[in-house]
Amino acid sequence: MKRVAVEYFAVFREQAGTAGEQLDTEAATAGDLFVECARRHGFADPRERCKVAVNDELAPWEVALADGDQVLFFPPVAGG
Amino acid sequence: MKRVAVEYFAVFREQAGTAGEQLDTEAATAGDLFVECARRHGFADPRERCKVAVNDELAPWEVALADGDQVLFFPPVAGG
Amino acid sequence: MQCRIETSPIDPEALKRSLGDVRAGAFVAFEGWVRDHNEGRAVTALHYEVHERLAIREGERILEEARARYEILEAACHHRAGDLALGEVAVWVGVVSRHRAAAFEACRYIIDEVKTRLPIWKKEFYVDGDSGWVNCAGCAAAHGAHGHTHAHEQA
Amino acid sequence: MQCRIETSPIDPEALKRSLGDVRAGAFVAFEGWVRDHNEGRAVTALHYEVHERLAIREGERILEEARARYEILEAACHHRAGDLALGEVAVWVGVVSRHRAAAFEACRYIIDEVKTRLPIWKKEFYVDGDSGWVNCAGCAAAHGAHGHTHAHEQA
Repeated sequence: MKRVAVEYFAVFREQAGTAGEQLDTEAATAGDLFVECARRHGFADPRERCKVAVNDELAPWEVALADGDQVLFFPPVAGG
Repeated sequence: MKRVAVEYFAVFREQAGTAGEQLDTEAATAGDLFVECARRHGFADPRERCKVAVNDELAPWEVALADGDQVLFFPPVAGG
Repeated sequence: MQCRIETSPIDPEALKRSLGDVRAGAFVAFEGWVRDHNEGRAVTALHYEVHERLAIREGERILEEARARYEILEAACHHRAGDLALGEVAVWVGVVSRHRAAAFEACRYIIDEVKTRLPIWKKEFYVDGDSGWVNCAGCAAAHGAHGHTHAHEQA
Repeated sequence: MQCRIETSPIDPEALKRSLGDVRAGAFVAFEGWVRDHNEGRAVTALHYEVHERLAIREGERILEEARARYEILEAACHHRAGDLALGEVAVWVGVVSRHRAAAFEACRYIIDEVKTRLPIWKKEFYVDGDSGWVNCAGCAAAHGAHGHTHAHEQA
């Protein structure tokens, strides 16, 4: 069990009803944690279209999580 | 024999030493007249890279000339 | 090679001057403007949410990629954050080069990548008082009420 | 769809505003700038000779061709005539469209055609006091003294 800080952006923040939370999780990777959070908050966007940043760097979904990590979940982007 | 008004632009004007002249010519087409003028003034640019306007309209070299026509000879362009 | 996130109106002429270079013969700029409609709905305003630090980092990576791929002298990208009105400049990309082909190609590359890679989200406000996050496919489920089931239409 | 020949400095922001359209989501501009060198020679100034009436007519024909080929809302082209200093804008092309692909493609089409079809001639003044008409291949013979024997290099 590890504790991570999760932040949500745009539609994820609205659906979660919060900009961020501290989570105790068994998730091994960022991808596993996303599935967990998406189920809990009802995120509809498929993971392939979303992005994750761990400790301020964009990261692949397979990245292993460590205790104390900061995890940012980005819904599909729409710049320009 | 017909009389036409010829105008020269840019390097043609400099090589001819005049912006225009009245010419009495036997030339049947604009292309024939160009060959005549190019020989007389020493124009070096090949006709394929030059353009002609007759009576204020760009025209093909094969256009027939009539008495009183106004003929503009354009050396290769370099806009932009 | 600068990417910046702006909270006040973008000044294209000032940005262009910052790219000036006497070796440059060609300048190409792209501007994304807030349109009065999107996907058939009348739009009154936009809000851009931006993760500024990561957006700048990814934007400058894109600019360096453009410099490696095309023969350009300078390039920059500025994107708005916050609330925008109709007609405002949402994003500006400028490229200078010796010859025009490189400037056109690099400018197109940069805006294409910026639109798909920067952590920026767009919320549209509609004339009927409704609003919604614009996020292409996937929003049909997330925003079923908006009926965004067709291919996403973007400038 | 306006083409104009300007004898005083071009004001890109004013021209852009004249193309404004609330339906437009994309704006692409090209500017040709007077460079400090050409074909390896240091340039100090330029003079453009223009046959204004035919240049405008041919320029507006090109703009209409662009409108027929690409999904654009508006386009304009303004070209300088007379004496220009280093760094000045020699030509400006602006295109607005709903989506960016059309604006990029139309802008590129317009400047490519303008450079080869408008009756405009460029005389360069060099740092050594010499000058010459820039006219690509063919000028090797016409301007042998300038040694313009290599492929012509233009922005």
